[in-house]
Order: sequence, then structure tokens, then C-alpha cells
Amino acid sequence: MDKTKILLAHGSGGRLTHDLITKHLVQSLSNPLLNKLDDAAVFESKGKTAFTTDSYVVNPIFFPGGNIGKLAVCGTVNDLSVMGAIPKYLSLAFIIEEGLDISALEEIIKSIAAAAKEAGVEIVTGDTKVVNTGKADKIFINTAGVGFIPEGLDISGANARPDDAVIVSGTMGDHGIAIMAQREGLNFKTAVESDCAPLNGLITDMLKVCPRIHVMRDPTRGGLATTLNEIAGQSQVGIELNEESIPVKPAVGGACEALGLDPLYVANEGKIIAIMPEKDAPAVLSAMKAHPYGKDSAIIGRVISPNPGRVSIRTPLGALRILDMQSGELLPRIC
Amino acid sequence: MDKTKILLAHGSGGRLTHDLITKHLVQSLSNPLLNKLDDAAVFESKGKTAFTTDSYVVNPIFFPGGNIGKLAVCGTVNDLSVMGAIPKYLSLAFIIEEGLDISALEEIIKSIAAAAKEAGVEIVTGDTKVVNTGKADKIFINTAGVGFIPEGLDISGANARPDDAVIVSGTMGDHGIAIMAQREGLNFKTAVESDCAPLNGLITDMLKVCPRIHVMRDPTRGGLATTLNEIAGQSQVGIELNEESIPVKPAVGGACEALGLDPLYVANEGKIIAIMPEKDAPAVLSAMKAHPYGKDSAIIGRVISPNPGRVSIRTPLGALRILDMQSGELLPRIC
Amino acid sequence: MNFIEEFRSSQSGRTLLEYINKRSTKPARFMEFCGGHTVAIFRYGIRQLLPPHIEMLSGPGCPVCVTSTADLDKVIALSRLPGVIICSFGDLLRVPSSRQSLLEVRAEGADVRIVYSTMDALEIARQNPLKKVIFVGIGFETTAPTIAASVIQARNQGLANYYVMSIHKITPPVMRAILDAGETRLSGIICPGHVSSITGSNAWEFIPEEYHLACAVSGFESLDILYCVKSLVDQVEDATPRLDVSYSRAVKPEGNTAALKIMDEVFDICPANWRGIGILPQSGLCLRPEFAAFDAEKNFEIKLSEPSRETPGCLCGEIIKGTRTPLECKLFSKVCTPENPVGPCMVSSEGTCAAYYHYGGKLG
Amino acid sequence: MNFIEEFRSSQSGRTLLEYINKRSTKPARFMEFCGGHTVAIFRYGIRQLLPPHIEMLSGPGCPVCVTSTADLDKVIALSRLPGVIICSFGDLLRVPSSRQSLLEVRAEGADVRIVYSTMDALEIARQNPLKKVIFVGIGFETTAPTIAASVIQARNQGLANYYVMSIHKITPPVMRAILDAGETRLSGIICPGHVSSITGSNAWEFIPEEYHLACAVSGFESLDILYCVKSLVDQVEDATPRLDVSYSRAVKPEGNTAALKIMDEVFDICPANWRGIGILPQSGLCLRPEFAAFDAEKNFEIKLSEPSRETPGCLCGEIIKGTRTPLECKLFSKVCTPENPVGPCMVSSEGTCAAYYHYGGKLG
Amino acid sequence: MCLAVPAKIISVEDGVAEVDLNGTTYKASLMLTPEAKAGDYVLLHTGYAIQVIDEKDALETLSIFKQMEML
Amino acid sequence: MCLAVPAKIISVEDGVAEVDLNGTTYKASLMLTPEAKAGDYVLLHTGYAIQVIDEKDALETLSIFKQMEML
Ligand code: SF4
Ligand code: SF4
Ligand SMILES: [Mg+2]
Ligand SMILES: [Mg+2]
Ligand SMILES: [Mg+2]
Ligand SMILES: [Mg+2]
Ligand SMILES: [Mg+2]
Ligand SMILES: [Mg+2]
Ligand SMILES: [Mg+2]
Ligand SMILES: [Mg+2]
Ligand SMILES: [Mg+2]
Ligand SMILES: [Mg+2]
Repeated sequence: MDKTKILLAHGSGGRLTHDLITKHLVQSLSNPLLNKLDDAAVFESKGKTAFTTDSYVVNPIFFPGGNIGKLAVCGTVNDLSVMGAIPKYLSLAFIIEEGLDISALEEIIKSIAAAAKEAGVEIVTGDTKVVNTGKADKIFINTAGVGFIPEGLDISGANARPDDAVIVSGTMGDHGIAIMAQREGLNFKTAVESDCAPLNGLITDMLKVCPRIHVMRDPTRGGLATTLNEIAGQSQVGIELNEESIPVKPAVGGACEALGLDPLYVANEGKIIAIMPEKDAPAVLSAMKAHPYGKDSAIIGRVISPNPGRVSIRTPLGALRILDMQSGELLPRIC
Repeated sequence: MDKTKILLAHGSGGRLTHDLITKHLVQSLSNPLLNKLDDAAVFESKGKTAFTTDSYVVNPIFFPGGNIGKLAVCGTVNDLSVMGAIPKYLSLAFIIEEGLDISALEEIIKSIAAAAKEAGVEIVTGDTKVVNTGKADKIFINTAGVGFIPEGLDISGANARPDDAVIVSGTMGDHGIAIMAQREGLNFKTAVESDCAPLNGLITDMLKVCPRIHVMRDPTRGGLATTLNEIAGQSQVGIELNEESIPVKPAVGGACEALGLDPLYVANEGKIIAIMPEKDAPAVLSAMKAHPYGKDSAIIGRVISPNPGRVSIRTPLGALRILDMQSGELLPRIC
Repeated sequence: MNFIEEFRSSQSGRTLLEYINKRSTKPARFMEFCGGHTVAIFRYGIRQLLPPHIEMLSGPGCPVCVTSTADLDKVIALSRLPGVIICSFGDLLRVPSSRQSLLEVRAEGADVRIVYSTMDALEIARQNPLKKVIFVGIGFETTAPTIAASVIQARNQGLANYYVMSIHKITPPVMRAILDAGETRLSGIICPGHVSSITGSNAWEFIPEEYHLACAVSGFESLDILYCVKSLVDQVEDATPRLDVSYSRAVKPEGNTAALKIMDEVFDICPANWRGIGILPQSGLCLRPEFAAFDAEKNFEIKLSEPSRETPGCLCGEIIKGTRTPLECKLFSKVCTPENPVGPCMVSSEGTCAAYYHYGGKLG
Repeated sequence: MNFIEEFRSSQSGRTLLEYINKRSTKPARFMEFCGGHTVAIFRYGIRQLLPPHIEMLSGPGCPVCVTSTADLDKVIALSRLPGVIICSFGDLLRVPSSRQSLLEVRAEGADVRIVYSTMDALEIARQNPLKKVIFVGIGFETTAPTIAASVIQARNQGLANYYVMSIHKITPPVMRAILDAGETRLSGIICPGHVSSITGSNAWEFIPEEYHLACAVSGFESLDILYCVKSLVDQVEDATPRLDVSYSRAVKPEGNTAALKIMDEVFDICPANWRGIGILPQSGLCLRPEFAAFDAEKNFEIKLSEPSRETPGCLCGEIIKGTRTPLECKLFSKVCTPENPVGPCMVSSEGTCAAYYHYGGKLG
Repeated sequence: MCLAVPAKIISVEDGVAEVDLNGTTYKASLMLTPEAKAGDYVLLHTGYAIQVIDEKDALETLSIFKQMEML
Repeated sequence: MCLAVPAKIISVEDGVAEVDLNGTTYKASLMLTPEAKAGDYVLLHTGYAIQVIDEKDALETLSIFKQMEML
């Protein structure tokens, strides 16, 4: 009787765990470091090293444009890349709810392998836990990542300077809306797909034309507005946006109108914000537009001295208003 | 109205997330790398680097001898240390079930800070997700870790050699039994506490007297038996144990008798197995016994050429039987 | 044409603003009744573009903000009953009652679900036959017909485990109450657009007729609001108060008769408790006796552990009446923030305090 | 003294082994009836220390292994009923029925809980008054009294949502069946220790009297087993079959009369379906009509979607009877492993195939 | 509670319409606007069409704006 | 299903004993061994004491082993 569903025993540390790891994980993600199955992977490193982690709890686990596995690779690759690092090694840890179809796990692992291949990273260490039915939501994934930062870069959320230009690499809110459309109880359908993508290639192209980029960040949870507020706070500068220049897909706008959401607060998983000296912006922008993941890039605002820690936005009528951080959960509202 | 429970909004990426991170995490775990709150922490590295991850889903989250936070630090510190690495940097990712008492989270963070301090590691990057009630079990923690391996060490599960001695650093099964005693529906009480501890100090002392250690590993899930089977498989050697020399606390033995469990399959969180040339064993053993976390250390067996991939155990009557990997979940049984 | 973009043209917007700024000479106080308008005015930044002698006041038109603590306490008590699933629109979940919000009781284990539509709540009832599903009906005339429609569907489909806790309110009585109080010395009213699409603009004829105030029904796009303000300015400058409809594509004089009929079939008019204003007769909607089987108040024993209390220091009551602004509240943005709202005006996305907080913070 | 360590002394063990090896001259086949003995014999490595002409056979004494697929299919069907919580000892969960194990239906969402005691199952029933808690009663005379005790407690406490699905079996009839078949040509029997602590050693008097076979009741520590084997060897060498009790600290001639009384109060003796052996009359325990309210078979409609089937190739039936060993099964350790058990003898921790797999693998 | 958006009816089945807003589609009950038909724009509020949008009136309003611009 | 272990009764309350095994303690119902009292060793099986252990018999058995050793 071959198993079709994940059982608690798959996480018990015994033979079934061992078999799951060797049959499903090592085979699909194979590389010399992972295959050793030691308690830690060992590699040579040198110089400025970036290290990050994220857990992925997306519901549903499969969605148009990707799945939780692809997301888990791209998210961590992107967090390394926006620091200027060349992502190299990822860890991969599953928390699986008993009863998950093994075929679903296989598909997730396939996507992980594909995303890792595209990003040029290796999964070198991992972990699998299984919890009782009702103690998790199908599957949670954590990845941590290690990357190496070439000489001469200094990128941080604290580096935004007055008169810098603010660029985004494409349309806002695609991922969040694609996910919401899959949720039970929200009766809408959309052609919008998650933008989930590894952005290290795009970022390499950007740094080639301008190693002087001050800040990069991926506007994930909390969206553009929240991420810019974080940067404004870290750098103690003001940021002023131009509402009309922020790219938003019509269908994302349409979904947001009906749900009472603002696309500037909706999550992205394949976009970056980049902040750099104004004079470098045109070159960076054209490098971005030349890359498939940056074709809708746009300059959306600039860094200012007044109102440190605050983000403001110029409305189409010409008024200036505050663009605050997200507060509370992003709930569809009907008011 | 100040919040006493974790709400979904604490994981939304907005201001409540930001406040949770700055107020609770950065304050307790403060260090220059973490405090930057960039997408990745950046540090200098050089040479052989160890990288590992584990997720912690222990139930209950507080138990005699520790809690899930202490465990999450110790487990990853130990996985680095057994590779010979000096653990340096940890990532920390929470998946929290809505409704968790914030005071519980605070206590967990306090333990994380204390364990990190004892182990001499810094939490440099992190993540917090909150999921709906019933979609997780109070709190899950993932840590990944980075450490640096001094020149001259070569430790791996694949390095066991015939005639090597096998040492364990203390009594088997303490953690698993301490946890089980806390479970609903198992009507037993025990003075046994989890052995959860960071073992890098002990390991440093061992490597000082013998840098030639071939294998180290922490026998966590699946216990001593499963871990030795893994090593036997990786190194393609046989391992023969002497049942009478394996240290087991009487109360752990008592609990196991009644539950129909074998302590050699029960999890440890503060013990290591070390395998080294027989001639080095006495020196290593006395270094271990001199350390508080190794005072019950014992030589429990040796590596042999026959039966590669197999672990056997000499019973007190003098018979030799197979000691297999754990199969299935570790269930209390009444047969 | 999608009836959105066309009504956000910045060119037309500037033309209307130019007209208003030229035409307006007299100081004027306009109240936007509707919370949706409050938010839109802030989001488009309209306030700062109007002549300084035009003051914009926010009225009682956020259904969450006017919900009394006493009514919310009942909802919280219902959510604690075993076997009950509470369904509500997302807006209501963060509002603090005397002690807790629905989000907080949910975090304690209560089964509280956010729905987008009463149709979703009916579906939840269908899928959980052993549970009792209580929809918390909140909202004005815009929303009440959709709840009425759900009750009719539940009856027609024999759904015996669907209940409505009706906290619905109707808008003309509170408008009268505020005008009668006369505390705010208004020059004109921006009448609610979507309420009026149901009730019809006729509902507001009493404003120019009985109170001699300028008024106009507005939509929610930038041009809708500016066009409405233009009309109010014209009326004030000409001293010819009348009822204008600047949202005629959605608002007819007689409203939506099909919706009014369904609402009338299910609901009776009854007194309602308005936060900061008190109980107004004939200002609420409760289920008719014929629908008693679906009435949460009649089918559950609601036990309150202690008397309801309003939060001391909160000026929501005054703000709703338009007699104070959030900036006059000592708690605003210090103690009271959207993350830790003290009053409902801060928690509701269309609450005046929230709008001031998110969009109105002082710049420079 | 804790009555464990003393009975594991390796010095005394070696003495007993020495005695046995000296004394034993005749080839002999001993069957340990009880699965617990099978496991202990393997764990202590006793088999390899006995003289080569003594052959140890495993009998039908694992209650999991002798459970018929048909009975398990019923349990699986019960677990799929809405509102039901299945409680069982951990041992039963991995056993495959015709299609699935309880672990697998649990992974599909069924509420299946492992308990350590029927007292825990009673507690679950108390805490889930809206659910129906079905305890799957499996086991021999050792365990049956504890299930009987739970039924009496449920009755006394008025617990109306507690049920027992009784698959209990009693041991003397199957012992007789095996001896009657005569296929195994035995020289002696190791009688079950804990069964006998309830039934009393008198239950086995028929073995020497009617079948003229050596027999002794054994405990489960290494010395208990060796002492028992010594007794069997003595009986065989002297050709004086009798009933010995090498576990007299726990086994009295009359057994535990209080437990027997409770068992008799709740259970009636009825036919039972033994895997690989078939239906034996008077070999099972079912609830008496007075306790029909607690009888899962009488209170739930058990619908089987298809006829039960044994797994082809599995020799469990033969192994239980002692006529084959796991090594003779083609599936053993190749297709059939503890992770993917084909038959119950591989899944139960006291199953003969599992004992061979875990402890008996060939070395060197 | 009065967030309502214009959306175009694509199809109707059993009194429930599929309505489109810039490529995102919603279900909208027509219980409150039984007269609505495919091609109409309706105001969508909490899953119900609460009013049919009057295109003629909309165009009239827009032409007033255009006239003002030309002044 | 016959795993049973000896454990010592520490205390009895309402027919349920607290029993000790090397420092780990369990609850054991005395429904099946009503005669058991504090200080007795009982066989613990699935949360029930199923038999009282006869210390005299145990010592006798052990002394047989000792005698054999001395031979
Ligand atoms: S700021 Fe807060 S406390 Fe003050 S009136 Fe508004 S809601 Fe009430
Ligand atoms: S090895 Fe498996 S298939 Fe063969 S007899 Fe044993 S349980 Fe049956
Ligand atoms: Mg990260
Ligand atoms: Mg990230
Ligand atoms: Mg691991
Ligand atoms: Mg689930
Ligand atoms: Mg990021
Ligand atoms: Mg690890
Ligand atoms: Mg580990
Ligand atoms: Mg993160
Ligand atoms: Mg929980
Ligand atoms: Mg390890």
C-alpha cells in the first residue's frame, strides 16, 4: 500500500521521513551539498555576506502564477538580491499538515526546483515536520538564504537621500489580488496572475548600469505604501509620490474598487522599489524596462528633506496627502 | 485598549507588525545587524561556512526544561556545532496562530535571547507571520543558522571508520519523555526535564583535545537508534552498541516501560553522538565529562566493517540484535 | 466608458475647481453626510483645493461609527454562544465594544467570519447545518435591502439556521435630528449617493423646503464631488437653496422601487440607538414579526455581563454630529490610532477620525 | 526492588542459559503464545542463546494480528461517520483494513484519537457532549476488563455518548484450535503472563491434561522467560508435562476475581473472527444486552462499500498459527515493511513479522 | 457601508449576473434590480446590483464638464 | 495488548491510585484491584491496576535464581 497522503509518520524522523527526504527532496533538488544530508551544509564563503529568512503561509497554496514553493524561493532570493547580494544557497523547511496529498507536495517541490534553477541558487539544507490535521494549513514553507555582495555596493533601507528618484519595477498589487480571487467567500474572478518571480537577474542588470543605487526593497506584505514608509523611517527622509505615475493593472484597480482596497497596500511578490540619485534614474529605468520582469517600470516619486519618516502622495487634482502604513489586516470592506 | 493577544493584523505587514518587531523583537534581541531591519542582514565571512535550518513545532510550547524558543535556538546551534562550526548568526521566523497570548510570545522571546546569549550567537534577521485560529498550533518557529568552521576539521556523517569509538554525551530520551508527560491524555508525571541546551561550548572543548573527531550528530527526532542508522548509512559502516553502557535515566526508563517505548528512539535536544578514532576516545570522554552538558558521557559502542549501513546492539545477555531506524510515528502502545 | 475613469479626469477636475474658486465668495460650511464622501474628499485631497472660506464638515454617515456600544455588546455576547458562527462585513470587526472587538473574540476562539455579501453568509449556513449562522446586519438604506434579500432567500430555501441581528439605521431621521439641533450652522449638505440610489433623491426634499439649506446628492468620484460642491456654491452664492442631483446616473427621484419593496417586506421601522446622539424614534430597521424565525434578537438569549459603557474621552458623538473635528480630540493619533482605536470613528475605514489620520496628517 | 531490574540481571540470565544449554538434549519446539513474549525474546536476543535444537515459534497472541479484515473494515466505516470520534490504543492505528488504516482515514480528516486508557476516552466523551465517542475495544483478557470497567463508569456517570466497538477475543479457545489442528508438532507452550494474571493459571490446565504438552506461564523480563524455558526444558527432558508458573508474583491459580466479575458483568461470550483461522465459537466478547446502549454495533449503521478482502501473499494467518515463519513470506522486508505493512503481523509492535524485521534481521 | 462600484453585466443566470469591472468579474444578485440585463452597467454593492446606471444621464453630466472646460 | 508494568502505589484517592515507576508516576484506576493499597506494587495496564504483585513470591523466585548461581 503506497502512501498517497502525508502522515504524521513522515515527520517522525524515522524511516518514512528518511524516505521522503531521499526520494522526494534530494532527487528533485539534487546538488552535492544537499546530497550529503549532514546536519548543516558546508561551503566556502568570502566577503560581505547577506542572510535572510521568510516563512510562507499563503492560502491557497496553488494560485495563478505560482504556488507556495515558487513563492518561497523567489521571496528569499529577492530579499537577498535587494541588498545587492548574489543569492547562492537556500535552506528549505516544510511544516506539513497531515493529510496533504503527496502529489501536491511533489508539485510544490517541482516548482521549488524550477525557481531555484532560474535564480541560480541551490537548496543545500532542509527540514520536514508534520503536524496533526487542523494544526497547520496544508503546508507552510520557510526558506533562509545566503548570498554574497560584490565589492563597492552599499544598499540599505537607511540610505535614501533627498532628491533621489523612486522607481518601481512594474504594476502594483498583482500578487495580492491574484491570491484574494482564489479565496472562498470572495466572489470574484480575475485574469490577474501573481507576479511571483526571482528578481536577481533584473537587479544584476540594474547594478551593472548603476552600482550607486541607495535602496532596493521588494514591496511584499503591506504593499508599496508600507514599504516606502519603512524606508522613509529608516532613512529619516520624506518621500513624495505622484499618484498618476504609479503603474496599476486595470483589472487590479477594478478588483480593488469593488473590495474597498487601495492597490498601494496590496502585496507584490515580483516587484522592487529602487531609490538612487536622480541623475542615475534614466539609465536604471531603461535597464529595467529592457528586462522582462521590469518592462512596466516607472519613476513614481522622489525623496525629499521635509517630513522625515513620512510618505506623501500628489493626487491627480494636485493635492498632497499622507500615504500612511497599512493599519490592521487588509480586509475587504463595503463602506 | 492595548492588545493582549496576537491578532491577524500583527502579521499583516502593516504598523502592528512593525510595532511587534520593533517593540518585542528588536528590543529583546538587539544587535547592530538585526536593528537595521533591512531585507537581509549583512556580515563579513571567510572560509568554510556551515548553514542549517530547522522548524520547531513542539507541543506543548512550554515544558519543563525549556520552551519552543529555547529549543529553536539550541537546535540550530547544535546542528552547526556538530559540523565543527562556531555558530555565529541565526535567523528567526515565527508562524503564530491568532489568539496567542502576547505574554507567552514575550516569554518565548526572552528564552530565545537567553539561549542566544549563552551560545554566543546573534539573531540577525527574522520574519513574523500570523495565521487564523485553527490554522497553526499556537506558534511554530524556524531558525536557520550560519557558523564558521575552523581550519583542519573535517566532520561529517560520512566519516565514520571501522574501529572508531562511539560516544554519547549523556542520558537518552530526556527531552521526548519530558514533552510526552505534558501531553493531554497521557496520565503520567515525571521529574525528567528536557535536556534542551546549546552544545557549542561542550563541542569546542572536545575539539580542543581531539580535532580528529570523524562524526558528530545530535540525536533528536528518532533518537539515538535512528541517528546511528543514518550515520551507518552515510559512512557505509556497521555500528555495534553495548546496551548496558547506554545511559538512560531511571525515570525515563520507567516512563518508557509503561508506554511501550524504547528510550533509544526517544528524542534528545541536548545530547550529541561523537565518533572518533578509538585511541582518541579516552581524552575526548574526559573532556566531555568535565563539561556540565557532558557529565554523563559514555562510550557506547564502536564502528565495525561488517553489516555496512546496519546498527546492532549487544544485549545484556550477550546476544547481538539489530537496532533499526524508527518506523512510523512514536506511538505509546499497550501491547 | 466604465463610469469610473471618466469621472476622475484631472482636467475636468481642475476646471471645476477653478469655477468654484472663482464663484465662491461667501464663507460656507458644507457637511458631507456620508462617510464614503469623507474618505473620497480626503483621498482626492479636495479639502486643500477649495477656497479657505469653505469649511467641510463630516456627518453621521458611517454606519459603523454610529453603532452604539450597547448594540455592539450584544453582538459580542452572541459571538460567545456555543455553536454560533457570526458573519459580518470586514468593516465591523475592529470596532471596540465596551470591552472587546469581534477580532479579539475571534482570537479567543469565537467563530467570526468576514463575508463580502449576505450571499456568502447564506452559503456558510448551508454548509454548516449543525451551526447557527448569525449575520450582523449593519448599514443604511444602501445595504439594508441586501440583508432583506438574504432573509427572503433563507425563507424561500427553508434555511432554518440563518439569523440576522439587525442594527440597520435609516438616514433622514438623523439628518433631521442634526439640523434640528442646529449646533453646526450649516450652509449646505452633500447628500449620500448610494443611500439615495435606493431611497431616491426625493427623500432629501425636506432639506431645502423645511430647513432652507443648499443640498445636492453626490457620487464618489472626484468629479462627482467637485460637481456637487459647485452646485452647493452656486446655491449659496445665489441664495437659492434647492435639491440638486449631481449623480443622476445612479440616483433617480423615486430611487429603486424593487429594493424599497423588499426592504419594506422584511423590515419594520423602529427606534435606533445612535452613538453620541442617543435613541431616535423611527430611525432603525428591525425584522417584521413574520420573519421572527430569522431574528437573532428573538432566537438567542443575549446576556450582557455588565452595563455598556462608552469610552471616556472619545468625541465620536460630537464628531458624528459635526460639532467637533478629530483634531479637537485629545486622544487623536496619540492614544487613539487605527491599530488601537478608542472610538468607532477611528476604526471604520470611512470614519472621520480614520480619514483624518490616514490622509489628513499635517505635512511640512 | 522495583520488580523489573531484579528480573533482568545478566548474571542470573547467564546462569539460567548455562543450565538450559546443559540440561537440554532433545530437540524441542516451544511456542510463545503471546506477542509480548515474541518481542521480549527478540529484544533480549534469547533465541540465539538457546541450544540450536530448541526452536521457538510465535503463536496467535497479538490481538492486533488476529483481528480480521472484516472487523477492521467496520472500524474504518465507523470512523467515517459524521460527528464521531474514534478512540483506540496506538497499536491499532497502522493496521491496514481492506483498503486503509485508521492513520490514513485520520489524514483524510476523520477524528481518530490515540488514548492510553479507556479513562482518557471517557474524558473525551465528557468534553465533547455533542460528539459520539467510539472506543475500539481490542485485546485479550488482560485488556477486556479495563474496557468493561469503562462501560460501567459510563453507565454510572450517565455518559450517553460513549460507545464500545468490541473486537475482544479470549485466548483458551484459540490455543485449543491450534493444538487441535496439530500442524505444528509442539513440545511445549509459553503461556501468556498478563492474560493469566486475570484468568488465573488454571485456565491452562487443559494443556498438560488434555494435550500432554509441557507448559509454563511466563513474565516478560529476561529472567522470567529464561526461567520459563528452563521449566519447559525440564518437563521435556523428564517427559513430565505439567503446568508451571514462572511468574507467580503476578499470576495466581484463580486469577483476578474482581476483574473477571466486571468482565463477566459487561461481556457475553460470542463467536469471533480470527485472522487466518476463521470464526471460532465462544472465542470473543460482545456487550451484554443490558449494555446495548453502549454497543457501537447496535447504535450505528455500519455500511461496508465492498466485501472485505485479505491481502494476497500475506502469510499472517499461517504465522499466527505457528506453521510458517516470516522468513518464508515472499513479501517480508521487501514489499512488506513496518512503514508499508501488508499484514497486521508486520504492523503491530508485537507482531511476529515486525519482531523479525526490527530485531531479527540477519547480521554478518 | 455604502461602497458601490459600476460594473457591466456580461451574462445572467438564475437571477445572478456575472459583472465585469476592468477585467475582474463578480457575481451580482439581481434580486434588487430585476430589470437589469446583459450589457447594462449596474452599481455593485455587497454582491447585489443595487441600481442600473443610466448611461444617458452619465453622458449628459460628462458633457456639462466638457462645456465648462471650453469656457 | 498485554503490556503491563509493575508500579508502586503512592496514594489512593476516589479509587484512583498514583503509582510510581522509577520516579515517573501514573494514574491507575483500582476498579479491577479494589484490595490494593498504598505501598503495594501493582501491574499497570492501560491506566488500570490489573493485579497486585506478590512480593513474597517474587523474592522466592529471585532466591531460586541465586541458588542456581551458587551451584
Ligand atoms: S480620535 Fe479616537 S477617541 Fe478621539 S473622537 Fe476619534 S475615535 Fe474617539
Ligand atoms: S511479512 Fe507482511 S505480508 Fe508477509 S506474513 Fe508478515 S505481515 Fe504478512
Ligand atoms: Mg526576509
Ligand atoms: Mg521577504
Ligand atoms: Mg531537521
Ligand atoms: Mg486545514
Ligand atoms: Mg523584502
Ligand atoms: Mg537542521
Ligand atoms: Mg536539528
Ligand atoms: Mg519577512
Ligand atoms: Mg489550536
Ligand atoms: Mg541534527
